[in-house]
Amino acid sequence: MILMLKQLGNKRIALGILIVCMLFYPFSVGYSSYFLTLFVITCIYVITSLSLNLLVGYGGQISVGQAGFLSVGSYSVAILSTKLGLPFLVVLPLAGIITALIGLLIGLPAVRLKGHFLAVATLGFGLSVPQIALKWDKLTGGFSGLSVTPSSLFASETQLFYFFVFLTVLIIWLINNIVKSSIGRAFIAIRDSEVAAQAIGINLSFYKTTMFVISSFFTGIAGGIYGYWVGFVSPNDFVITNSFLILAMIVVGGLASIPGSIIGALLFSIIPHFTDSYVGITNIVIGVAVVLIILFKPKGMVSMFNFKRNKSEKTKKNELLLKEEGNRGVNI
Amino acid sequence: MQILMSGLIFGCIYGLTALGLVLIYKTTDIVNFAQGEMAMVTTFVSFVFLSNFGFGYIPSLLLALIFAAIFGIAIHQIVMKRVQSAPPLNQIVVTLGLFMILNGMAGLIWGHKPTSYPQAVKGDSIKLGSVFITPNELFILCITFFLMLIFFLLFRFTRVGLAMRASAQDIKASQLMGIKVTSVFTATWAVGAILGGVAGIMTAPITFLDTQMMFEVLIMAFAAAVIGGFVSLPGAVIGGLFIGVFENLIAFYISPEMKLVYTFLLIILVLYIRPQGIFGGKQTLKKV
Amino acid sequence: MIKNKKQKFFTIILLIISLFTITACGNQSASTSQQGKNVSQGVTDKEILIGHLGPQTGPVAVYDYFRKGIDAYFKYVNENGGVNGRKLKLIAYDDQYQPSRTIKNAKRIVNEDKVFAMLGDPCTPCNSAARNIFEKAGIPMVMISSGAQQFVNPPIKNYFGSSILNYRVETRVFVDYAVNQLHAKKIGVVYQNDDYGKEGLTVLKDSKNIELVAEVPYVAGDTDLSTHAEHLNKAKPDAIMVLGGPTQAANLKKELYKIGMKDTPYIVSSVGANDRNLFKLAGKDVWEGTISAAAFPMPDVSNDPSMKTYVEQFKKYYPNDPIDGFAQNGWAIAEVLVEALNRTGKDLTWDNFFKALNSFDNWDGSIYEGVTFNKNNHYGLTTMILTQAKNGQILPLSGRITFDPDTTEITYEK
Amino acid sequence: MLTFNDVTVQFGGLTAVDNLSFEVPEGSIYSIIGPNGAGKTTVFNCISRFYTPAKGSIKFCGDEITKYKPHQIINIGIARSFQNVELFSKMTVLENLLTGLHPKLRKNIFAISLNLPTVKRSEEDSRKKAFEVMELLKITHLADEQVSNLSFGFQKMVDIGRAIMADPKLILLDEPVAGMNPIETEKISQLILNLKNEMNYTVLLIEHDMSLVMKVSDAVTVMNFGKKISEGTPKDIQNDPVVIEAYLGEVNLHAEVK
Amino acid sequence: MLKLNDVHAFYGRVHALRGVSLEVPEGKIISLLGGNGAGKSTTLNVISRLIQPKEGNFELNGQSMLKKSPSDMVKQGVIQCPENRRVFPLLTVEENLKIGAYQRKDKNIQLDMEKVYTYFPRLKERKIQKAGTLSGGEQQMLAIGRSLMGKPKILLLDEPSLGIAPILVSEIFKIIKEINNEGTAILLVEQNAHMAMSISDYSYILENGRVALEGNSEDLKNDDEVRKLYLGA
Repeated sequence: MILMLKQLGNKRIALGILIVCMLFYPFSVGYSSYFLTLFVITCIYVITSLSLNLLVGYGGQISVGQAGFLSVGSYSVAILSTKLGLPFLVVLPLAGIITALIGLLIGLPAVRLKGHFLAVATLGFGLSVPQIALKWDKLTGGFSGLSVTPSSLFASETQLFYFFVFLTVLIIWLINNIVKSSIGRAFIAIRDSEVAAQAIGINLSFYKTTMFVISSFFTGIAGGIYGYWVGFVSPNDFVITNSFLILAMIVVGGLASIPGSIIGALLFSIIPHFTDSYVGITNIVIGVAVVLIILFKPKGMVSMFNFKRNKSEKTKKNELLLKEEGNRGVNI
Repeated sequence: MQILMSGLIFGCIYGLTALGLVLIYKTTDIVNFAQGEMAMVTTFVSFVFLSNFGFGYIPSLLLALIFAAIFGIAIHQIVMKRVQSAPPLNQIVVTLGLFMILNGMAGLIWGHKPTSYPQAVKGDSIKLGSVFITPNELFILCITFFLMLIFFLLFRFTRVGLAMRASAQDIKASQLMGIKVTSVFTATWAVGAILGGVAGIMTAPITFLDTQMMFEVLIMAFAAAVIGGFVSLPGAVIGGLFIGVFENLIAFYISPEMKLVYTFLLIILVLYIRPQGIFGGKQTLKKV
Repeated sequence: MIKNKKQKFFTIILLIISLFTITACGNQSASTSQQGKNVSQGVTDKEILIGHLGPQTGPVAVYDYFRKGIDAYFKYVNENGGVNGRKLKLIAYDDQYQPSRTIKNAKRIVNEDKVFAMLGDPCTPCNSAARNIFEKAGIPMVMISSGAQQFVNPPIKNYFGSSILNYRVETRVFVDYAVNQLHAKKIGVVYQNDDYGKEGLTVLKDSKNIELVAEVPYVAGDTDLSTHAEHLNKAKPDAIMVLGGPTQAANLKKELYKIGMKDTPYIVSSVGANDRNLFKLAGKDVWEGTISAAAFPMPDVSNDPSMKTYVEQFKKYYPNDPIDGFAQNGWAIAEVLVEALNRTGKDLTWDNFFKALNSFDNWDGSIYEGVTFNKNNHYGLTTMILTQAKNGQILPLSGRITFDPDTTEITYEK
Repeated sequence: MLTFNDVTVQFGGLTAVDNLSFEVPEGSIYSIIGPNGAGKTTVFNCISRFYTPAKGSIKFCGDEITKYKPHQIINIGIARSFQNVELFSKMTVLENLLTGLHPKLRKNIFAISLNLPTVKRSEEDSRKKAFEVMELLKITHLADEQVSNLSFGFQKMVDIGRAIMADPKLILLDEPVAGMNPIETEKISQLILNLKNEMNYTVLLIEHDMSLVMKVSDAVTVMNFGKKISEGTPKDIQNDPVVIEAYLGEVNLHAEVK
Repeated sequence: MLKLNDVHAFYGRVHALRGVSLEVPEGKIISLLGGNGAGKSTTLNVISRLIQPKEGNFELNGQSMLKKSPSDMVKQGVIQCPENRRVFPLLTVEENLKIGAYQRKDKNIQLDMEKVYTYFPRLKERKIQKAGTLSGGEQQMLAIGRSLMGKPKILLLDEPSLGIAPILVSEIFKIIKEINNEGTAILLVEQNAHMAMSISDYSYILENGRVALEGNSEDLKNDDEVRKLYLGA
């Protein structure tokens, strides 16, 4: 127990350092609008990849259309704030809820599908959202997009920045709680064995739908953050290649791992910073990174960080098992 | 009628690409998102033979297909071999990575301007009843069914086909029976790349030669493969035809902008009723 | 184990922090405007920084030819001594036609790289998204590569012109031509369901003297236009207008040709037609006779010395790339920019630069037919010609056609 | 307690279970034996509601269970283990056991995502419960091991442990000692007897290992081709010529071939 | 004929074999016993060349086999019938048998298939059925029959009695004996020590990746310690 507390304390210190760093980030980049934007877009991808990881990494339900939810979220914000004139604090949660409802609609048929079949169904969703946005111009402004009425709550970009960073940290914490809870265990149970999950009383269709709803809710919020930060949404914002990229983020970062999602999102949000000034190599660099990391770190980048722990634990484990076996020449 | 006909032609294109997808999936259990880009690269290579070296159509085609085979082998040996036993998601993402690399490289090498690509068979359109069709389109129809038949027979009746089916089901047991599984897989990638190449070369005169030429085709090919059950070669082609025709009907009678949306709605509907696709085997309940 | 878990956590946090610090430090050396001298940001004694955001990869990477054209002209100018002793430096980022990336890079190019002006950014939605940033910064936006109305009318202080013909003006000219010259009343239109098509479509819908008998949209990236051809075939229009890109224009004409609609006049907007490559894409016979508009004649039929320089120089810097298409626009807008820089002189401030731009009065020193700016006219390209595809060439079909933003009247030169 | 009444299960044209009737009395260990493909696991899958019988009724404590969905079966008090160990392989032993408590935990998503004290408390309680079960199975030292790293024997233990977690009335064990040697088998048989004697569970068992069946069972049903061919105490069964012919082969349990 | 000498092998990071030496002479049945995780299957996989040993020698007829591939071993007549049967579920019974003869190019394949059918008449009845629809016992027969199609000189059998009804177990062991009588050497890995010792000539008992005991099966069977630990008596 004491040990656990100690660990908790240390984690808190670590978290504290992280938060202090985030607080000082705007200073360290001289309030540069570009670096703030880079950070916020990273935050958006952190939230999105976490939500996708909840669905794919923990729940085992492949989704290749996550960017569709981002689009829905950002359009919700634009429509609610501009066309209906609702205030910020109402709009952002509503964007999550609207996206969650769409997630529910997708989740219902997806419950029956598995593997590639589910992948294609979600792919279709990801492809369709921009097309619908383009077509439904009365609501979405079609090709010319929609601007988002900025919130009067925040006096400056920096304030908005802090709020969004706070929101991201909050969402990471919420998702962390969910995956560590009985609901999170139910997701993993469904991923690992559907029959056993049912036998211990997990309602498959309910939990699969729940996964889609939770995942799309947070992604919708991320889309909302995008809408407010950029102030303008259009059908081209989140296309199918973004979905692919988000999928790559969680696999490259580490499936079923919260630090993994964060690392993956970070990596792929920052690569373009270094490559954009060279003509046409961004995608090649990202592709090469994806292939190399998966070839050499199949469990994702997160496995680089607990390499030591893995090794010591493994050897310990083997000794343990073999000792057991050795006891009486047989093992149990 | 004309709409049905052009739907069938596009359906063939989807079907051809889906054939390659299904072939690779059926044998190696990998969903190859880079299939379209591999096809695109092969098509560009054939165009290099055609225009830069000035070879004829047939020699260029053959050389390009040889290139495709080598290309497929290289991709398997360098990359895919190493993820053969990885989780499916890793495999999917690796092929997505390849997709990005191939697309980017092709853009750097050949630029982004659409270029015309010669048809396999030239000639003006013929009028059959109320339907116009060009000889090239007839050729595409024939080659699709021909390839489908060839590979179907290959799988069903030859020793190699048997080895492919066995390797797909149980790698270890196949090795123990003396099958060189890695070679079988390498060969599958080679053949898959060749099939992709044929699809690309058939597509190019219609969509023009361009780094993006296979993207939409690939997505529809996926849909076709899924409708066909993902393991059935005739299923892939029939799925392709089905989607091609459906897409055109939607485009004509409802709205050309929404054909993709409706097509995927239909697919979700089909899968909802038959989660294993139309030609997929019975869904086996896992034995517990 | 517990200790190790902690370590892991720390390592990750350290990584996150260091990554961001690296990113942040990477750009600390951005150039600062020189105090004391009378110049705006991005200008030093030796250099003028010019920015360009556009897709270099992805589905519409074909717009990268704008950048190539600009780049070629900049190199050419630099080789000949630059502008008033200053060399031009082009800073370009890839936005993959995605507004989210444009926004990020727009802030980067304005605040970190601190460019003097932006030149020729394509992509209407990206430009709309970034408009706030550029307007707020007041940075000169020269000849953006979008023909959408919102960037030129009403005039915005720092936005000057577009590199391609204004979609609405162009469509008005087409309507006039169809009604007056072709005596067409029934028009069938196939349009791309984005800014390319829909801006023009509003003009068609407002035109009183024509009847729209078919109105078929397609999605950018569509390759199968057989159903569109069927729709046109059923509607039997007197003339067909295509408001969209080249591949679809070619594909549609091929389909029409296949089902026997060979003789209906075929009018294609300038983005979809100003390229001799189309004869190859559609087929030589098929493309024959297509009518379009252009801001400049094609290189092979032009006697303009500027055009000759373009052909020569572009081939030198980009030997493998075709000279037709967007590279021409890129070259042309770079010419406009350099002319304006020259007219501004040594004291390169934004205000002076705007004044210099406003002194353009049907300037035809570039490969464009004419460029005009004044207080009320930020269109830039108000002069165009109609063209027709004949025998593998795209030939002028009319004299200069001029649009006057003040009176919104169009005058035709005989 | 559990009653099968004329149950028939069909797949396509194949009859997997044919007019089967039997009754498991409360507080007993009841075994089903029979050759491969005799339909034993199908019986389990009917109780788990993965299959639905074509005809007949299955009653548990007088309650018809065919009306329930698979995930509801645990709530009426039936838990099961699996022939090939269906554990959640990436979870630790502790987490696997915790999943067994799933039906009993509060699942308010808002409370969970905010990690409210009530959630923490119930989580703490369930961990306590899990450690009790591990104590019983003597696997406490493995609590934080990922189950995929465990040997098959331990995995079987965890599988059974997970079934116990929810405090069911009836536990279904599907070949708990398949692939184990005599010593391991002995341990498991002790455990099964414990379940009955000390914890008052009713056990329904499928097994090939006759030594286990003979040792622990109160009653045995023998199935062949989906039909019940014999029923009785282990002794009766062992001497039933029908059973010997169809299943045991020779009277000697370990038939020697020489 | 086949000889392992002080073989060490790793399974991932687990040191699975820690110096195994054993020998399979021509025409004999050798049994390899031990608990779960003792290294029995690993030993077979080393012989089938699916695992490369870290140290040690592995010889067939005096020639080192360390550089051969799995398919080479099949060519040499060393064929493994893997644990859990692992038939190809979507292939028919006949196709499964054909796969067994994959390496062979001679004309006698059909004859050998008939021979397998005489060993296992049930398989003949189910010739065109998909292997996945067979019962566990029938699948085991098919797995053995499939291995026989490769004309093995040494047959490696991994747990043929696993999860099979007692009556079938004795039937299968009878056939194993018969196969041996026709001259094929057999290396039998078994959990069911009693059964295995009854039909084998010589036995090795593995523990923790080492050979703990070896000897004539008859002697071991009567050894008190062995009886206590492995036979559950």
